[in-house]
Amino acid sequence: MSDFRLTAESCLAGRRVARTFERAGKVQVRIEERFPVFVLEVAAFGALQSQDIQHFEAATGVTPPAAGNAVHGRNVGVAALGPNRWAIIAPSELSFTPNDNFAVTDLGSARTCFIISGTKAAIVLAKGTSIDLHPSVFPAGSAAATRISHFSALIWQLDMEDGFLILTPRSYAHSFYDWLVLAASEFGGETQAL
Amino acid sequence: MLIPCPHCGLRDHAEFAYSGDAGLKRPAPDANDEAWFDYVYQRNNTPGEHVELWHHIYGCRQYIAVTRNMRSHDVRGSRFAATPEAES
Amino acid sequence: MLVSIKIRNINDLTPSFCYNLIMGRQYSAFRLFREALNGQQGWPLAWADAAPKKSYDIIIIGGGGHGLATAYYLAKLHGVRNVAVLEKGWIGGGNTGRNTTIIRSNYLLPENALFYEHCLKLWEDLSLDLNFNVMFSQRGVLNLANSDAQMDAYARRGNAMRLSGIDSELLERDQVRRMVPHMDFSDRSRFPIYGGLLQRRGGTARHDAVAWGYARAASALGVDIVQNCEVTGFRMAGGRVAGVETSRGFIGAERVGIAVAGHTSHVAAMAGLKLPVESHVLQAFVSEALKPFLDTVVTFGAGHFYISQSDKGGLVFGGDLDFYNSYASRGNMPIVEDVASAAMSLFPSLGPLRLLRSWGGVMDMTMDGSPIIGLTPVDNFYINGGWCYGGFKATPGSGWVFAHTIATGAPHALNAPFSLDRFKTGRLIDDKGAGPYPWLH
Amino acid sequence: MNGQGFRQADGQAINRDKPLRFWFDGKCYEGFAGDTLASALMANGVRLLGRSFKYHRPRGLMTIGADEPNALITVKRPGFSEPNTRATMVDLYDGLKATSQNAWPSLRFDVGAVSNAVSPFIPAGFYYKTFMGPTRHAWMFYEALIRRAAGLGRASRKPDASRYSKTNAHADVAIVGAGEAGLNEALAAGKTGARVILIDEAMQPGGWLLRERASGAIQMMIEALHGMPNVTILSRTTAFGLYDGLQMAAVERVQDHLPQIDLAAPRQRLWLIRAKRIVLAAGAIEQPLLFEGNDKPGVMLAGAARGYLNQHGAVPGRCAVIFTNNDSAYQTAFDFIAAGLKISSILDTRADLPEQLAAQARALGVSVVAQSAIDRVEYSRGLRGVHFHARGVAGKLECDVLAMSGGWAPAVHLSTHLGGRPVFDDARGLFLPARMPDGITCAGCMAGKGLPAAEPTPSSPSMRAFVDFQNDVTVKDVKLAHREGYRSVEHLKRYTTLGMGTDQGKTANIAGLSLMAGLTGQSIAATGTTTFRPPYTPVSIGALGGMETGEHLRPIRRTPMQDWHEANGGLMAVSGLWIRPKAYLKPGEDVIAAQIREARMVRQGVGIVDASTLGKIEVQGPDATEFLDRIYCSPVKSLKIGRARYGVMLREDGFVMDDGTLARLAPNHYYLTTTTAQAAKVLAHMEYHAQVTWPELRVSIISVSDQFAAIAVAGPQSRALLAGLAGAEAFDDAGFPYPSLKIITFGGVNVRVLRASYSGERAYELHAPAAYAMSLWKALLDAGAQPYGLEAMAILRIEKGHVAGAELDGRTTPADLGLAKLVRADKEFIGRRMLQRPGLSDPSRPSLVGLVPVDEASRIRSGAQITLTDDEKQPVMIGHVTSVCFSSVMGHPIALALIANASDMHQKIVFARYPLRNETVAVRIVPPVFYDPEGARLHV
Repeated sequence: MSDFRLTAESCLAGRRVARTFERAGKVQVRIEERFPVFVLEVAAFGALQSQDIQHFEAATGVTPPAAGNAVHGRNVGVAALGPNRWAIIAPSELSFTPNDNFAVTDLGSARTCFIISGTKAAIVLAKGTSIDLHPSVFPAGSAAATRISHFSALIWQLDMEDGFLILTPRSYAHSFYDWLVLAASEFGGETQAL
Repeated sequence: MLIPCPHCGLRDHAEFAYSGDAGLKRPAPDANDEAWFDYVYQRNNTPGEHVELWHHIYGCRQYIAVTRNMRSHDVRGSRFAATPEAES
Repeated sequence: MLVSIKIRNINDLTPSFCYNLIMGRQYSAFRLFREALNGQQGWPLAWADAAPKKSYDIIIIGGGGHGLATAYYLAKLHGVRNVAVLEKGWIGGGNTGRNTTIIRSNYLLPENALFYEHCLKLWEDLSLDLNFNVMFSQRGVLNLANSDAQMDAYARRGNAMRLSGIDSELLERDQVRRMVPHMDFSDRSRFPIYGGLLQRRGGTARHDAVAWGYARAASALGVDIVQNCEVTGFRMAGGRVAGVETSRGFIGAERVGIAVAGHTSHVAAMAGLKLPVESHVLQAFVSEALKPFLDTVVTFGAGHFYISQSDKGGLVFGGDLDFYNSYASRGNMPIVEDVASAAMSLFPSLGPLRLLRSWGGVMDMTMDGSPIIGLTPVDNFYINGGWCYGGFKATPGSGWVFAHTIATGAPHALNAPFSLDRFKTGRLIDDKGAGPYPWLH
Repeated sequence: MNGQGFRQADGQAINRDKPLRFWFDGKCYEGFAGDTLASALMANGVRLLGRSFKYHRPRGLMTIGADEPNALITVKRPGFSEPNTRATMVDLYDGLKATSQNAWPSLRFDVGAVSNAVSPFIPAGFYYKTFMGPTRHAWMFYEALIRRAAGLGRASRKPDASRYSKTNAHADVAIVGAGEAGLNEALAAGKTGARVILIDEAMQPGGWLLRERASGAIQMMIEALHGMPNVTILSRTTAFGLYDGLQMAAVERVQDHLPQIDLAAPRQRLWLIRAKRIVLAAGAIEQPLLFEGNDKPGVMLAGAARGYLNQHGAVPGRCAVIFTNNDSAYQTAFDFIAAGLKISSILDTRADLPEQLAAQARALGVSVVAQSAIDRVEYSRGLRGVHFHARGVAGKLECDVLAMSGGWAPAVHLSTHLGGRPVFDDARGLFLPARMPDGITCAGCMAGKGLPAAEPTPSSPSMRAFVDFQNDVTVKDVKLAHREGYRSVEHLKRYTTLGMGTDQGKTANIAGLSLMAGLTGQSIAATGTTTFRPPYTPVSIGALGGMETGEHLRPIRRTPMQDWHEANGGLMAVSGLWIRPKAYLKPGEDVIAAQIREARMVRQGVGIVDASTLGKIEVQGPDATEFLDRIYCSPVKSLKIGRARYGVMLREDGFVMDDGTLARLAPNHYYLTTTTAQAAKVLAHMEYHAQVTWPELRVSIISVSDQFAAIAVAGPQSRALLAGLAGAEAFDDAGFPYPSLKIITFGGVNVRVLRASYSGERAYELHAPAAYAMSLWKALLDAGAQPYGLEAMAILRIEKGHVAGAELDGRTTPADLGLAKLVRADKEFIGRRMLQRPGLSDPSRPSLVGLVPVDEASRIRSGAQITLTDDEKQPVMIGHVTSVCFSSVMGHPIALALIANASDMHQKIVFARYPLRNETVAVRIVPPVFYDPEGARLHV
């Protein structure tokens, strides 16, 4: 039995090079991939009872956010995906034990996590998504599972200014990245190596 | 066209996969042939209001029962398909 | 050479032909020339706009191509002249006047292939038969294949067609390229063109002319064409239809046939029938007129898209259904955008060209994607509908078999498989294999 | 270069400090910034701008806006050319090159004009009456000739170099038209702090206000709007369509006015605007009058004439005749005089003249003639004069421009896009906007405000008067349509092509239907209009397609090993959204040789294949077992924890939907695979029944297709290979029997190992977290494994008679595929009832068999049809070939086929017919499992 260790690799491996494409000397969009990220999808089989909420808080440190919202805990973020369904996003492993009322599914490899920021970040996303990203409608802490061009994505307006976290299915992430770069090219942008 | 998703709010219909008549009730296994034929194949399809399923595949992945007028496309209301009408 | 009066055989001496000849109504270049000398003053009505009589032997509901063709063949082939076609608006105003005019018989399943081939043969003689130029242009219909699997599927279809005596050719990539060079054969193409299935005898026709030509020929044979006459109900007696209630009063009938595709469900519902049909909207588009550069009908396998160029120069194209039940003859933007994306991807030179007009047609989508032509539980009530988005190409054959069915009270071998009860028996005609999800066909 | 002989001091819109050079038909001219191509050509005295569609009649400017029917030109750019462009809508830029259309050899001398001479012979619809004989194919001959005359502009065949973009926008109020009404609406809404989008098609807001002699007021309005951060003004943007849910589509011409187009930025941008409230303030369109020669260059709309003068200082003519049926045209006379130009006379069709205006005109020395009509115009290389008659008088008036006004029609187009019909207002004789959904209102002219009453169209104007200028439809054509019974407005339109030009009849429809109303004796209200369809004005296909073209038409899905496949000889092929390796070619190897080598490698040793494209779903919950038992027609409840099983599911209509492997991880936790093609459908199917059919079942369904990459390790040496990586005991058959699932640690990572086999050999599918999959793939290669591709995979499964996409075509039942034994009669499942229909249980249905060629050297092709005989006359089709390969173990081609009455056909010889290549191959019908029917190899 040979002794080896498997190593994790981003689906953008080889593509995650730092590139800057200026327009009129401006760089107005910044595209970064966060890798690795730890993602759990938690689904409750029914409406949450108090002990379920306690179970949830014990695991994540936050109370499950309501529809349309996402919340931050210490080193964890939780976004509402659907009725009784949440995405738990964390930089490092986090355990949420399934029980009779919770299904827990590891999607850490299934999702690619982007941070899109810069003064034109919302404009770039608006090329693909029909939801209203205006701060008055989609303030920091808002999260929406939606569509960007042909891609399904979770968009989370971060507390940081003009910053969005986006989760998109891994097998599509390559194409999504190409789409983002094309969409950003008229404003000037940069992609961040990690 | 905008579909009011009970979970996600008003969303463009391009986020959904249309999934047909929401009024269908799967007959009991021993129901007669007519009942089964009616369930699988026959549709009222009368102009006017139609209660229909929209699967929010780009959003919460719920099947939404939407009341929409087939002539004007006006949407009057919606509920989760999983929720019995009474509760909505 | 321009004179279009030509008798190839005795069958060409159709009643309508003789009538037109005797009445001096025959259309011809010669007549056109003669009329030019008196300012085109001498042309009679193309068809008489009749007021409804008290009753008819046969009433056809729906003055589209299918209904008018049915009336024409009833009069011409079955000698039934006491026929009325009831149209709620103006003839040819439904899907006959809102389609992309594509005509083909390149179907996989034998039931479809044989029926549509019969239609295609009728198309080939239609202008002469009706003495009205429907401009049936056999410019060829080319289905592009974008994968090995699709090439195999087309091969299966093409072989089945050829063995049924229908023309079909399987083209390799370079043959397609020679035929339509300005498609995207570059490596930036998302779905490379592997080849295609070509039916040379397929093509397009002038949609309005089909309704007008049948109306004129039927009218000449004594058929009453009643416009602005909406059917509001059926008067039933002893499980039979006694006649129809209309916006212009009650009209009695021995037999009634409906050809109201797009609205079949609710017309049939008036007679107490529930059908395996949903109404969906299909959009179509035409560009500004351009000097012709595309002389073939092309369909794109990946991303549903089809395109041809009319004799006026407009690019006529379309794509998928809007994917929701609708009786509104208009669609929404997502399909417009998707069709334009496909157009640009297949023909990268189309970018600067402009879309002139878009419109939507209401389609009867059936549960297996094939039409319903035949008998109903009501024994003197016949149905012709469920054409999905392929009704235009069927117009002559549809009228032909429907006339036979109504006149003889039994379906012709060609439309027997398209019976309403096939859904009960499970003998479906599902060319696409999509199952009972009408919007997927 | 010519001087601008027809430029006046007036014209607030142009900037004389910025002269611009441009070319029309190769000739160089000068204009100014702020000009449109139309105004610049007018300033240069160019009157002949185009040729009409049918008769190739010389045509000049008719209008000053988007309604222009005549002045269609082609704009030439380095990357592309833009045919059928309205000169009135082209902002002038330095170096602009434009050419005229539909004329040969030249605009002035156009051979096509001969059709004008033969016009009596080619009335409306002439082509329906001839070109039918002598043979059934005659039309193809005539059509070839007719198509030479078809079309207006010429399309470039070169790929469009420019870029397009799309943006979604949201507003509280979206306003169409930045004329006086639109600006006021914007100001009012803007003050409330609402998010406002104001859309206008011109180069700057203002609308007709810009065309008044004094228009200082609007500058303040516009500055006020610019001061509001909540107000967005989109100029050079045309709102072209209204859609459901208060959505508006508009196209912005981002760079079309720039001398150089920056290819890194969009040339045009599609705006998809969703608003809480939409205000239509698109203004009104002036209508022409009907008289002989009303289409000649120099005859134009009165509003346009003064518009060019006031806005651009461009002079339509030095001496004008005004011809009108309403008050609005008098202002044209006053503006001409104020600009020092001559008005030879005002011809008013009305009996009662407007006293004030008439007096004002006479005071300026202009004669005003009541109840007058124009008989014809004198034209030779320019307008010379008009012949008119009036009560008692008749005569000729010299002029070089005829400014006409047939009244103003609200631009109701957008109001009809949601299905409404324009409403005819008898009192004022005009169509007002249709009733619209809540949230959409009209303002200004569109609300019927400020429109002059106009006299109705005369019942019998000159037969030669043009109704539709672009398509050359005359009064005579309308009468012919009536005579032949084409009397509904839609028949009129379709028979004569009235209103079907690129202008969609903005200056033609109303006259046309008024004439028809006159002929039928019906009221105009009863006659009605044709429906206006989107777009309001033509929109480039590029803008509608946006960025999602070429390689972006659809996403490419990639497995973690994709880069490796591409870098290591993988011959890649499109398969749905994926691009997968058919085979890995070694130097000098073709794809056939490679796939046979790869298949033999698996049969004899071991190979690995990237199976990551398989759909993967996790089903969890207290009712997971019950739910899956109803979804699969094959047994589920008896599946033990840790075991796996081949499963089949049906659609509710009884036909096979998909097949795959089902594994039970824990009492309430299942992991299942679907075929690549059906993955999305199966997920939606299961969600449907979980949410809609049995909402009471407590179950969660989540796709993990992207979470797990799958690597199949197949072949007799697969166990040895894997044991070397993860330890022998983990793969001990006792603890890891076929078929089952076991979680085994590879290099520190838990991998779901599925002992299942598609190849018939001992095999293990490693389902590893996608992030680690490439690393695992490399480890397997390091351990000596070699990859195989789709083609080898196909060989292996065909040899075993396993079904795939070609057999699962949505028309087959389990029995058809030899899977009847899997269908459990003792339980309820989706599709059970419909499966019992006679059509699905008919023994004569085509079912799965194997085929071998009688002559082993001959080739069977996929897609071949099976016939009983090789008789050319009456081929009886009994089925078709679904899958074919060259068998690596048998050394000759084998195939799977679906054949009717297969049970009676065993060992019979039939024919695989491929008429597309004139091939007929004699084949023998054999069982569909060619290799190891007893399945011993699974355990070797």
